[in-house]
Amino acid sequence: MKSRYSIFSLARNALNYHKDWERAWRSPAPKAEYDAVIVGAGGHGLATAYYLAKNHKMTNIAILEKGWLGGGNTGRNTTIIRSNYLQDSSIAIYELARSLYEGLSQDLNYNVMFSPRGVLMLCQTEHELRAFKRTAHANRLAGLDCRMITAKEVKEIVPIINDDPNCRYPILGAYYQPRGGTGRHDAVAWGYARGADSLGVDVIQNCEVTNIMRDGGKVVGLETTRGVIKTKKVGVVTAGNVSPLMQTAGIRMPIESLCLQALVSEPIKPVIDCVVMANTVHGYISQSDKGELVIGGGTDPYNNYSQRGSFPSLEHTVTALVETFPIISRLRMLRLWGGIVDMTGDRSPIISKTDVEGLYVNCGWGTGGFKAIPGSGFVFADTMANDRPHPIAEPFGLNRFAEGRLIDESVAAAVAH
Amino acid sequence: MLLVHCPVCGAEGDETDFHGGGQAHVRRPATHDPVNVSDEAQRDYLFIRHNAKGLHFERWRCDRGCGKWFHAARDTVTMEFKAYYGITELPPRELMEQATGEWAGYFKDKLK
Amino acid sequence: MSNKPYRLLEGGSRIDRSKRVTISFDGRQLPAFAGDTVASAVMANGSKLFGRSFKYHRPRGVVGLGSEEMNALVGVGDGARHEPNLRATQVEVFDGLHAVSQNRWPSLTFDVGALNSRFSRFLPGGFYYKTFMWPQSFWKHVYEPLIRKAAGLGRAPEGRDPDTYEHIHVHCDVLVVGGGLAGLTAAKAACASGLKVMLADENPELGGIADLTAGSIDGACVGDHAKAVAGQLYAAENVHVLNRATVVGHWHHNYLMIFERVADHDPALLAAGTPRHRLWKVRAKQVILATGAIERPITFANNDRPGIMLATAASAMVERYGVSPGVNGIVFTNNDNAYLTALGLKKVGIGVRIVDSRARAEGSLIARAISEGIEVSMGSVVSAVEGSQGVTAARIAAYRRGQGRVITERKIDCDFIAMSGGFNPALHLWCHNAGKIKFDENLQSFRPDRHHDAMQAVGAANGTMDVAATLAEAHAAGVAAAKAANGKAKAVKYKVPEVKEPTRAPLESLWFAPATGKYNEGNKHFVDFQNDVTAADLELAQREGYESVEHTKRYTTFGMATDQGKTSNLNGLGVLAEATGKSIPEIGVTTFRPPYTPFSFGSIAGVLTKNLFLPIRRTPIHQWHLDSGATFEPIGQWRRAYTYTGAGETKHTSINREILSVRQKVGLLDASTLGKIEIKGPDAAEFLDRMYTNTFSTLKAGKCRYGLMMNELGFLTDDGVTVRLAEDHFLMHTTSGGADRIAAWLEEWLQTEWTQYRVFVTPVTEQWAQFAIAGPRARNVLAKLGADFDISHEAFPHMSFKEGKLGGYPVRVFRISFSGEQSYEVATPANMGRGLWNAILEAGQELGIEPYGTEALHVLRAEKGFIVIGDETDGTTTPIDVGLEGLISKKKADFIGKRSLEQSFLKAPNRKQLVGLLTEVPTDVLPDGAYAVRALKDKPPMEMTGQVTSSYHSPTLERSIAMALIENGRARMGETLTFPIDGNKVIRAKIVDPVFYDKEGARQNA
Amino acid sequence: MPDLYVESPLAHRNSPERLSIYLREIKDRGMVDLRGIASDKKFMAAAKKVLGLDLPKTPHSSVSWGDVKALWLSIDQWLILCPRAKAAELAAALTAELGVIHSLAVDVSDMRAVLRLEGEGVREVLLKGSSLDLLSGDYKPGAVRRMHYAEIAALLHVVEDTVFDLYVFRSYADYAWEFLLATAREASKIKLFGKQAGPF
Repeated sequence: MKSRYSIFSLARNALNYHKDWERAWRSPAPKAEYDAVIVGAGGHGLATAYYLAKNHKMTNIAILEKGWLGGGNTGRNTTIIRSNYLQDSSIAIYELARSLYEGLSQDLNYNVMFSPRGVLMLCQTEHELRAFKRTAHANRLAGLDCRMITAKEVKEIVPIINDDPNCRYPILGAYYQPRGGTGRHDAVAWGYARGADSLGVDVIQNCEVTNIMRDGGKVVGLETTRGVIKTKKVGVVTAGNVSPLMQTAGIRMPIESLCLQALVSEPIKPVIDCVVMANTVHGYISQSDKGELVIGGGTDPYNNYSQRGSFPSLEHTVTALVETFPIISRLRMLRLWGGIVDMTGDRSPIISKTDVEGLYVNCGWGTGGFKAIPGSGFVFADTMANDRPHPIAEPFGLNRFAEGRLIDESVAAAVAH
Repeated sequence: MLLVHCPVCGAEGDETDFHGGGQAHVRRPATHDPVNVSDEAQRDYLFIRHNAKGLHFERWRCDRGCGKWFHAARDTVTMEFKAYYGITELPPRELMEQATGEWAGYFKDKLK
Repeated sequence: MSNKPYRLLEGGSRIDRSKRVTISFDGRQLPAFAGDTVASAVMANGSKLFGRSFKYHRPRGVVGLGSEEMNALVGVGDGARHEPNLRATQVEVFDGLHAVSQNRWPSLTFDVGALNSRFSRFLPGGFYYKTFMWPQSFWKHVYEPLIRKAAGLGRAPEGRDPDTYEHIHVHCDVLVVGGGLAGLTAAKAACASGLKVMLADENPELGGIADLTAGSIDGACVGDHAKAVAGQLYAAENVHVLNRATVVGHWHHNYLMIFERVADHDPALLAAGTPRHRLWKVRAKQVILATGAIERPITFANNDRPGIMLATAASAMVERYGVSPGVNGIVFTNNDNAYLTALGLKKVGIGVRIVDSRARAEGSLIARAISEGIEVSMGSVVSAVEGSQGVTAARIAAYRRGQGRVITERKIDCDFIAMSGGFNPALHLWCHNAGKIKFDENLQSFRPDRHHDAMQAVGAANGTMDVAATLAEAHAAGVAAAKAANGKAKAVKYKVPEVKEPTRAPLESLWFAPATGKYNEGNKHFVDFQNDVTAADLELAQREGYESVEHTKRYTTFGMATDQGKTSNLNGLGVLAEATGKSIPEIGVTTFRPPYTPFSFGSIAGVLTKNLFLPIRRTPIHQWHLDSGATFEPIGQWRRAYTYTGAGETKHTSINREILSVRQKVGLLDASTLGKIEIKGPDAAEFLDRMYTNTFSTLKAGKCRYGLMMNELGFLTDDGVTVRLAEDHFLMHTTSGGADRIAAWLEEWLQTEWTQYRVFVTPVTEQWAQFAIAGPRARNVLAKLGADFDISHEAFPHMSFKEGKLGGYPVRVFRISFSGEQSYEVATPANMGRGLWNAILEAGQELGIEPYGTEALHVLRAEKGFIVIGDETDGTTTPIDVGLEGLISKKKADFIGKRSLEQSFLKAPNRKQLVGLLTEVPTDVLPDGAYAVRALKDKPPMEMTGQVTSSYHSPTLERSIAMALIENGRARMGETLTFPIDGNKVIRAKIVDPVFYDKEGARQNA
Repeated sequence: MPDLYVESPLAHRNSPERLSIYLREIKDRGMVDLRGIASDKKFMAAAKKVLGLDLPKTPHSSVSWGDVKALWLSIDQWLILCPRAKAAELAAALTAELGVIHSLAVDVSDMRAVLRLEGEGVREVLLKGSSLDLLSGDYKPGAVRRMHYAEIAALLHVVEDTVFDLYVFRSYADYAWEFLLATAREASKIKLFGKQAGPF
């Protein structure tokens, strides 16, 4: 067990110029065999490993990462946490995740800086207003803390918003989830890694899986760049790189890998204290504790494995946000970056057993995976440990695509008449 | 900002003048046999994608130009376009030979 | 504050001493000259303190030469024109410029936040991950607000930006990035080919640091040579030169963006309406990167004190602005270049000595320094600095390479230190476009590796530091680029110039200059100045397991300041390499992401603000609607009249009035936005059979039919009425929002799947203005207008079509009804729309005609139980769900979406079905989107059984009505549902048939 | 027969001032959208019979005969320009002449607004909204290109070296007009390439 982090340990270590801090996680060599192996040390994978060890007492397990842990989409997103979805199955998993986030710093003894500063989803057309009213009704009955607020209340919460009723897309109101917010993305990965490691999980970086080994219909091990590892249970959690890997097990995925980008401004003193999402114009914004405006938009419209995107989608997002928050016109873009997101046909994730015994897959989080990390890891660990879908994971099975049982959250997008 | 070339009208322009139409050569089973389409075949048609890392084959439309659909071979890592070809055509032979993964399987019969 | 004269009596190539201007800094009026920067102007007035650092609020001064500056950040301008975080080294002064320092309270010299510095021992890299966790609620309520307040550098402007911005697209054969010696030479060589060449440079003047470069070219000093070449390029017809223009990013296929600061330096330009910034979007056939190199600071104890700056920056202060960085200074270096700085300082009478970490070095500059009497301490380092808001003294100690701590120090009084740890090629753009890089032992830095086929790097950007080699390399690159861009380009032979330049001794890396104590015991050796990341922080991150350089970076925030690691990145890698015993390439390199330097969001938006943000589509009647008090509803990009609220009315009453006028008299609706597509060809009918769920091949010419379209998933996407104009010719109507989408959808299927069909599809939406005349007196309006065709019910029944003239206007008339009343949709060519509209109103006046808007339309159709795609459907709704299975052909073998309807979930027994709802209390109007529950509980969660899709007060029925999608609803007629509404209200409503009015359809057939 | 009231898309706009180019609406242009198979000799012959010209087969080109002009839009689509009064008649004549030949001719004279841009800096002004290489040899008089302009679809026709017609769908006419007012301002005038003064 690791020594705990606290204000006291910080003070104690300060006296000694911080020489005695122990490693947050070990750097173990892979063993020849594990009871289970998670492929992909992003947030979802690390959370899965942590909960396998913590909830299901599976400690002879490893998590393999081809690069550095948390280096994929976990460290590249805009850190928004919310659970205000429309479909019951979506609400269930995102709300599980959100509620786990509330106590995650204490659970992991690592400050993930979950900041329930509130999430506002602007309504800028009558149609959008109707759609969010519907979501609010559904969410309220599902037990979520949420409400619709007026344009005036929006202005009070976000004073820098353009409240001109004659602008192109005037603010008609907003959906408000006060308990949504943001977290520190890297800390989530690091906290889970440290937590899993302290429970005995081998977190192995710079180890790429090149082949899923099968015997008949069963998983028997993994070929990696650091040798063969035997195991009968494999959880693949590799986001945008899931298709090529699953293909080695003969499974074709309903996934396309696209580039999603985000950007930050130079740091400024606080101007916006909650998360604002403007879906009609495709932009969302929050301000980090460092003072940077964190801005995200939509994906590029074609497959991309390069983590380097194109500019038009960001240009649209920035243009929309300049119109929505006019003071940002004279602020400057500091950095932009891209991630490879794994999109399914219905834009909802896959948490599933597969036709190969012992092979499980958790992917398809697309543009919104960060907010789901604790819930996703929790139910995927349960699914792997018990070899049956956790009730919350069940709707997200691969079989839904053959049954037409889609979980489409983009329904509010339909516009007609 | 990709630079895209339309093999139909010869226009060359920014990706915003074009429309990416996803994976090429997806077979619509009902067109060929409307009666006998299994749930799995329908799923494959609607959802399963090659999602190749590297050489990939796609549909594009000259959206703001001549309005015609065409095919393109593109590397999804470097973003280089390798070839453009007609919407009813197969890719140039050397690209079919270079294809890997699921694409290699798809082109195997076509190369015969 | 010092009274020493920091402005030298002579010199300053950039300033015009005849033009005096006054600026203010933190409210203090300062004299300056035209050509100064805020940095030089403030320093000329004897101040070195510019701002406070991010975490510890340590006092900071100017470090750099230009865009790499990370410390001297200022806010410029007032109110809505305020711009925070500008690099003082880049801001050109003008009379009346207001600048303020940042991140300090209450003042720059006395900053309360500097307390953080006292406690810095408790705030190592990543400290916040280890604390602030208890109690759980404190992060949101206590800790985070404190942290947020402390962070953030400058403040945002107030109010809407009054200035303008714009974009421009340009294609060129060769784009040269950087107008230093290398860029100028390459551009000149490319220019000679006659091709289109662009040269972009981020500074006000071309030349880069040619003016600070030793040696001569064909007898002229390097600076003069550069000036001459620049003059030739300005004069060339085929070259476009951009000054104050930073290439911020390099994307796929040689797409680059240039951020031009057009008017920031001159308020007169802004006042005249010149765009403040212009964003150039350049597609270049070939790119030559001559982006130069950025000098490295040296990591030594308290190396962040104001007065410690890069050697080249010190030279520039003297040479360009005639400003002395101090009276008595130290040049601390590991390479020969800084000797030039020392010589320049000496020349203007500034006291200087050199501290060189190399044990031995021989070069002509070193020899000259010694011969001019400058004291040179080889094998030495600056081991500590004294002073807090400035430098008062330095300690110098003997040093051998790799030494961990120094033993004896001697104190030297000085008031500034010029440092040079070598140069890093500016690889940013190279890497943006996926260029590979490699570590170069001579430079002790990364440099470009494999050449991308359409991109070359030259000069210092390529690690070429000598003048002669730079000239040759840049010329060759210019010629090669021209040749590659156009095979017919003329090649220019290289005339080898006569170059004189100093011989140089090799640089020796110095990643960390030791102090007496070990660096993790209290000394602050800053690696990233702005973010206050020290060598000890980096080492701690390694020890704690954050081994990947990306982990170290994120854990400590090194390289993440507003300079994005320009000066800190490699030094950090060097410190990590020494701490771990690995080589720098083994440590790795962090990724360079656009932009090269920050650029304004305003420039990204360009002119697309306010009225131009996104287009609004106007119908031919738009102006009339405006003049008639309409409020508008956005439908896609269209604006449609929502209701016409007159004097003494509310929206609610005007909507009711409009509805009743249609039900009782006659109403007029602008339906011009409806999509219209002409479809013609021998296979047109069969094609439509594939696109619609129902059959169109059986439709008779002159007749109309309502059709449903699904996507391939089996979900409804559009609906509308299609007319058969002739055997092979149809006119399809789509929803307003669906017009473009459906036209593209039809084309796609024709071109990619059913290529054998001979069908042409021509969208004609905007050719026509189209109006619905609806109500029991509709036919009377037509009669009054005068039609040249038979309008009797018998000759022109419901769902039929006529073409002819109405009131003299050429029209197509469709007898179709979305209101359930007798109704004619009349289309006339758009330019005549306004004329016909007026004629109809005039003709209908005595019949009581009133225009009605989209809300009345929606209520009218809801009374009739007609669906609206997007209201009753949400992208997961099938035709069966909404009770339209009658419109799904049983006979057709194949149509879009047919097969998916067979999937088990789409046939599942408990799907939601469209029903009508009548509330128990007739005045209760169910809220849109309200959910019914299976069983009412005290509090959520409650299981839901369906939701309201449309809900209105019906003035016709004088009660509320609603449509809803309810699980298995059609089998539950008569059942009462419970809708718990926000605020503990519960509304109960009975399930009924969704057609509330005129179930037999007598009215539309009248 | 009463007088018919006719109103062009930009009839309510005044002639703009302080622009670096000359901008106005062309109100009297008739337009017919013609679809047909270019390789179908019967189609080409019938079209020629009515229009008096060979429909251009070269992409992005145009051909004139008298007061009729044919703009190439796609391999199976042309926009026929003619005096407005003649358009309906021309569309009807084409339909009649083409008969059973697979084709579609529609009078679309009211579907688009036509903006005339004239002046030395016209290409630079257009480049503020278009990513086409308008300075290249591809855009000589006669050239035709459909394009993404500002935030809308547009059709560009090079009439003379410094005279361009910009066709936009009618509902977007105001947007295009306002975009031009913003980008063609005298104060934002720019000249690409050519001799330049120094930076000051």
